[in-house]
Amino acid sequence: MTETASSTDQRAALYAWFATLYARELSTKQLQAWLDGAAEPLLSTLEEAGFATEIQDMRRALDSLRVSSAAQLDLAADFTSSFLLDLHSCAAPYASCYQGDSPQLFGPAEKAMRHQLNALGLGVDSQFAEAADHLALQLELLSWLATARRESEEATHIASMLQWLPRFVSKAQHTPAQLPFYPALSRLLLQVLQELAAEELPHADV
Amino acid sequence: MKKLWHALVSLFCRPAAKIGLGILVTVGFIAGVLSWQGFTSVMGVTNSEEFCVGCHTMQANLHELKDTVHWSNRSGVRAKCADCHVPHDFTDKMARKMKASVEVWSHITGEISTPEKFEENRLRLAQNEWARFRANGSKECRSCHDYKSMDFEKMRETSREAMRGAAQRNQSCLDCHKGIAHHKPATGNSRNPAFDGLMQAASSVSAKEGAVYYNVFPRTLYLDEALSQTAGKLEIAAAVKVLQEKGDAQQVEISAWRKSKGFGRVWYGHFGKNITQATLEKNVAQDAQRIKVTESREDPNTGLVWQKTSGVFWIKKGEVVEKIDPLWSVARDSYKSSCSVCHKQPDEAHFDANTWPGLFGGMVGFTSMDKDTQALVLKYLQSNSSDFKQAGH
Amino acid sequence: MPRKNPMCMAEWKKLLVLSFVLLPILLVGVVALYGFAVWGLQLLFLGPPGP
Amino acid sequence: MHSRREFLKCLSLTSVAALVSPSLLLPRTSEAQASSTAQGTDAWRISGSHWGAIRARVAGGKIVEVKPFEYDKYPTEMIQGIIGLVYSSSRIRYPMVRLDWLKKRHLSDTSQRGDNRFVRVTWDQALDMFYEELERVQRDHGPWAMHTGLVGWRQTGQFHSCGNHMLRAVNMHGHTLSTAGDYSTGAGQVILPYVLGSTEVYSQGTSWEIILKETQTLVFWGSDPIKNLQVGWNCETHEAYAYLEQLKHKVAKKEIRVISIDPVSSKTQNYLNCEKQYVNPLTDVALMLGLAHTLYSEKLHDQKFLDNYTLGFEKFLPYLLGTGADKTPKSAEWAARITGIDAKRIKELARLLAKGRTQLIFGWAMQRQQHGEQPFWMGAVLAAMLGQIGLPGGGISYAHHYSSIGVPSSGAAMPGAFPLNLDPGKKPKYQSVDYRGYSQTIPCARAIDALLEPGKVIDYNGQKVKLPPYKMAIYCGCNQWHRQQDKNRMKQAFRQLETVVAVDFTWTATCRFADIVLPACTQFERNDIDAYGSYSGRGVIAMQKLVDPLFNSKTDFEIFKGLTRRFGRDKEYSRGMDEMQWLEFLYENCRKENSKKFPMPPFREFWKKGYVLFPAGKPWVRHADFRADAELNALGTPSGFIEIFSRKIANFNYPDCPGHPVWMEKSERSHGGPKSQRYPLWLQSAHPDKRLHSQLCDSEILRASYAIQGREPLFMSPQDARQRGIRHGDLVRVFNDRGQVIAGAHVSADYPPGVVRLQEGAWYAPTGPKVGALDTYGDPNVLTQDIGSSRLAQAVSPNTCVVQVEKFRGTAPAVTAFGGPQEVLPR
Repeated sequence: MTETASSTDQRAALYAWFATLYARELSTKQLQAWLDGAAEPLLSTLEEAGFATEIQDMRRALDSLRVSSAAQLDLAADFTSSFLLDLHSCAAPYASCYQGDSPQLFGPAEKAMRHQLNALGLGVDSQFAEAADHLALQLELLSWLATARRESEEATHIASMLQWLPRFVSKAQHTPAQLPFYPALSRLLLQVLQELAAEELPHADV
Repeated sequence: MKKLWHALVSLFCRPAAKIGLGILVTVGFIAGVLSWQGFTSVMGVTNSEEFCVGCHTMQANLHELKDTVHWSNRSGVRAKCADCHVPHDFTDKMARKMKASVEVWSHITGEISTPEKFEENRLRLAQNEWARFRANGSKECRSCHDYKSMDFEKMRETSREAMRGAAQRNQSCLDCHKGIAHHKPATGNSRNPAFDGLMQAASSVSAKEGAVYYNVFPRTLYLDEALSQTAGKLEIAAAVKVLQEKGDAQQVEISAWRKSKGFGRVWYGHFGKNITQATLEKNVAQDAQRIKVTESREDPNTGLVWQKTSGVFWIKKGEVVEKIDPLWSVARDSYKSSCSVCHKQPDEAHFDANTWPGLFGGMVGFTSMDKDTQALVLKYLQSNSSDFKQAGH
Repeated sequence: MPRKNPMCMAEWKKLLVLSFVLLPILLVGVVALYGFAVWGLQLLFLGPPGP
Repeated sequence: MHSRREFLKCLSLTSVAALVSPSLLLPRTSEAQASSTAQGTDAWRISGSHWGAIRARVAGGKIVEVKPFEYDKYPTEMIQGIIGLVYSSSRIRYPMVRLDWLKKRHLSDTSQRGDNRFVRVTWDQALDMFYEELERVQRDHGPWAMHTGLVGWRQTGQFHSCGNHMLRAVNMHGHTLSTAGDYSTGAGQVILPYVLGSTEVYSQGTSWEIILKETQTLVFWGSDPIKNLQVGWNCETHEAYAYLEQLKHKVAKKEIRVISIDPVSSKTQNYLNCEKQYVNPLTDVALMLGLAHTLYSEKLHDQKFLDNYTLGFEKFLPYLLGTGADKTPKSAEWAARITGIDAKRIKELARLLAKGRTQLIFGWAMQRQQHGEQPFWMGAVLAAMLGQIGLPGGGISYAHHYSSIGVPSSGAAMPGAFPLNLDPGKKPKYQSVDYRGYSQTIPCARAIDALLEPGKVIDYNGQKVKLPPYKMAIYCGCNQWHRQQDKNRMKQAFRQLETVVAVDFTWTATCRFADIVLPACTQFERNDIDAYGSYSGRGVIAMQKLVDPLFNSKTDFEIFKGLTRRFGRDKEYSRGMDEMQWLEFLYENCRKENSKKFPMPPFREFWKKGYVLFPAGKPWVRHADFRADAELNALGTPSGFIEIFSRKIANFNYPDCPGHPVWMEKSERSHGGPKSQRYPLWLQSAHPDKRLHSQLCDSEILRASYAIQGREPLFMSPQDARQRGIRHGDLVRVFNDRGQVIAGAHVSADYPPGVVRLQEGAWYAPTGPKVGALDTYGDPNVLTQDIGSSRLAQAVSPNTCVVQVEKFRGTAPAVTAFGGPQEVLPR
């Protein structure tokens, strides 16, 4: 199956992987999978693909978690201090927070995103009580667009995300997070999206 | 006239000569069936909502009903006018239908033709219905809501015990649930209803001579047995010693303290404590014949001289109770609910008897206690203040 | 075809009047009377109907 | 670079798939749609707030516009901060627990508090931990160890009133430590019952209408109604402004003489364009004594009033005339030396007060200082000597700047609140009332002393109070880290606490210094009802929910219902009723009480319409009944009369509060007073103009209209600024022995030399957890002192505070106030 996977499916999976990481803290089970090397093939691929600095940072974080007595909590605290506090002290993962002079939650970007989801007949999981312009939802949308083979919409959305993502990522480098995991992840995301935007999206090879 | 009588007699009494008995009976039967059918239809029509609101005076009532659960609810069972207002038994129903002639009359005369007129009469009309429901134990309600079929466990915690008690006493629904289908009329009495029970208790107390009793509501003090000359006012929760009873009157002795500054009109229960017992008219307070002063002492907290006084007065019978506790329990409830709207109410014993009036007076404007409840609550706080409690604050 | 008997006709008329005019009036009248009587009794002696 | 662009081709799909959670996007099912349609309606709704009633337009599930309610003719611009408050980037979005506390619970390193990392938890986890802590503290220690932060200016709404929810729930579990008094009027509310027989500070006052008609000389003494009437305890009506507008016209036409006695030119003085009488800070009592001395020596006082309505003037007289122990006549000349006012002017002023009808209106700032009891007491003595107490347009008032006092009360009953107490007959789960000899109630302002000096016995209003070193504190809708003085001392004290729980909607400093943080929703995300006009009783207002609670926030009702569920008392807690049933219950009770005089529509009709208004009440004169018959309508003082000398207080033998009002030097004072050599400027921490205490400080729109370089403004005189090389707009460092803050200089001629102002309520924003850390935003309570006003009231004394100011040099650290917890120290 891996052999026949189309590049769109691969993109969809990669978006979903990012979305998972931005949506919630890693659970004990998920983290254990990471520590057991489940992400290794992916990380190696990305490393070889030229994102070595970021991958090394993530590996470094994983190594220190391996010796920590409360690895899950430590990483969860990093997640909280990276994304769950407020605009001033963390990298709030909302497009609205990077628009206008006095950014607020639920700004125009949130409205636009909600319209887009409605138009596509999509709704947000009610367990995920977040604004629609949350980064994880934007990535889920990319994943859905890729799966649905809507390349042009996918490209447009990447372009719109790239308007605020650089500021988000630079904020994410200066949060009180202790491990380099989330700062590196954010840099990785930005570069991946920039790569995809730079290259014309590959056509579905069906 | 006679002819008509004869005609009628012949109509009823002369046997049919030509028509067969069978046919007679059959026709009679058919006529009977049709008449009965017609009768019930008319009953049905006069029981319908359309008929009831046909007179525009009833439009508002229907509108009020529409806001209630009896009109629309999740189970789709709707109570119509007649379900509640017309008895379901034949006899009572017929009597009620005939009573409706009064309604027809009032419609013709326009007695309640405008909303304003209706509001004027709302209380009277409601009282008619309440009386009917009281008499028949809210029979109409209970044709749907039966105590026997109630699952008390499914009720709200607070309703549960109340409903259980009501079921045990087989109580009439309207005793508690007034104003559930239409607006409740404004009752003329804004007195704290908690006093009603106390007043009722007082009315049945037969006082023993020489015993001490407590006044449940501010009362007039009289100089004479005929209760004709006013002496002043006996304050809420004041203690009196009953000396004798004569007819409708009771002779009581009040022992108290008063300040020597002023006219000595205000009497207090304890030395140096501003807990009022009675206020007297100026001439009575100054009447050395009536008022006995037995002791004078200086209050160390103010430097004022207080006098121990006593006097004998008359009050109307049936206004005092044997124990103060029921009064305090009314006061405690009022205090706890009214004074915790903005903040946590202080403990009773947190202040002394003479500090409470200042604090209470400063805050009571925020509550909606009526004057008498205010007086009672203040007295409760003073009487249970740090001055009367041994334990620390 | 036998000729119609006038007597017969009169009896039929009476029967119909009795059955469809007087009987209903009587019925309503009697019930109304009963109703008024009960009401009157309630006012005077019985008080409002009980359970 | 080719390989980078081709990276996707090398990806193994299965390796990714294993690390991916199910998608958060679902085909639009009914469940997903429900929320979007419910929020999709475009509608105007009505709501209320401390800043007035509003109509808000909700479109696409978002509040997009807020305008004042039609009835409000003098709305405050503060309502423009409401949208920012709901969508503030400082919102707490999830329940959180401090990392070290999560690991070690009550044995955590508490010095990390305020500078530590949090972990998001679920509501169930958070409430479980909250409940386990209640259990632990009640079991291991007892009620003395549990402190429930007394609530002040919670969000409005009678049902969701957060303090009631906290206290009902926590007291259902066990007894707790109680507090007495409050931070606004602590000294006033204790002294005035001894003097005027009522707390006065929260009492309805003489109607403005009567003041406008009868008063010839009106004195605003340290009172700034134009600024402070913008906010109200319940939903504010702003009706008093109509009278102040008339007053302005009367001043212009010289029909009434209005004098503002204040060190600064207040907003009120500028609005009315009235006379100003400068007085040295904290010396009001000396000025009053000088006036009293003049009145007596020139026989301008009303001896008849003193004889008939007061007690103890003869015991006060030796002090006033200098025939007593201190041999110092409190003459105008004596007062001139202290107050900085010419003796001639003091005498003129005294004569003016005695001429014609004079109304004195006091503010609360004067009693928020060391010996804060004295100015309020001496004010009453001055008014008694003038003999106009109880006359229309005469006498003294202590609260005409508050919640539209002076607008006649309609007399209608206002809706009650969610019950704070347990239902009758119910007992808490833990019934222990063993306080181990500690006091069950402590003066609220001494809450920090209790942690630093456990077991200390202090005097308080004639009692002895033993301070308990409580172990756990719960703050609900209560910003303890705003209102308490001396933050560095507080920081030290907070380390003694094992567990701190904070319930709020925004990351206040109190939340940042907590262990368990629970996100409540704002008042605009729930349905409620409120009184419209705390004193005027103008009506009842519906607070219709504008949007659903954002993120993971919940109403206080749901939060504490969840807590009580953990010990099986949730049904008793809620009485089995939901939000709307409660609103109907509270409303219908109110309707019943009003049925005789003020007919109200049934609940549903009311809710649809959004408000009920009652007719205006009758004008009224404070103390008129007492003046009419002092015996029957005796005051609530021990004697029933105005007590110029209080034997009761004298018997307490407190050196800092003797039996009659006296002038006492302060522990620190500007203008030649103690410590003024080193710190020459008096810092006043007045109520803010565009906030309600600390509420709305996080509103960026409002802050943009007053902040200077993103910092709280420090108002100062041009002379002081020039002397220090400071220009308007510069960053400055304000400091004394207790702490240091950065602020933005606002140079204004409204301020005299030697006086600076930082408005209270500025959010605490230290650079780190270290005691003494620089405050980056400008919270005055970093600088104020945490001492009791006196042994009598033990109230706060923030206005007894001197500082020095210098231009800030170097790179100013970023403001840390408006955000969540953060780590500032490098690791």
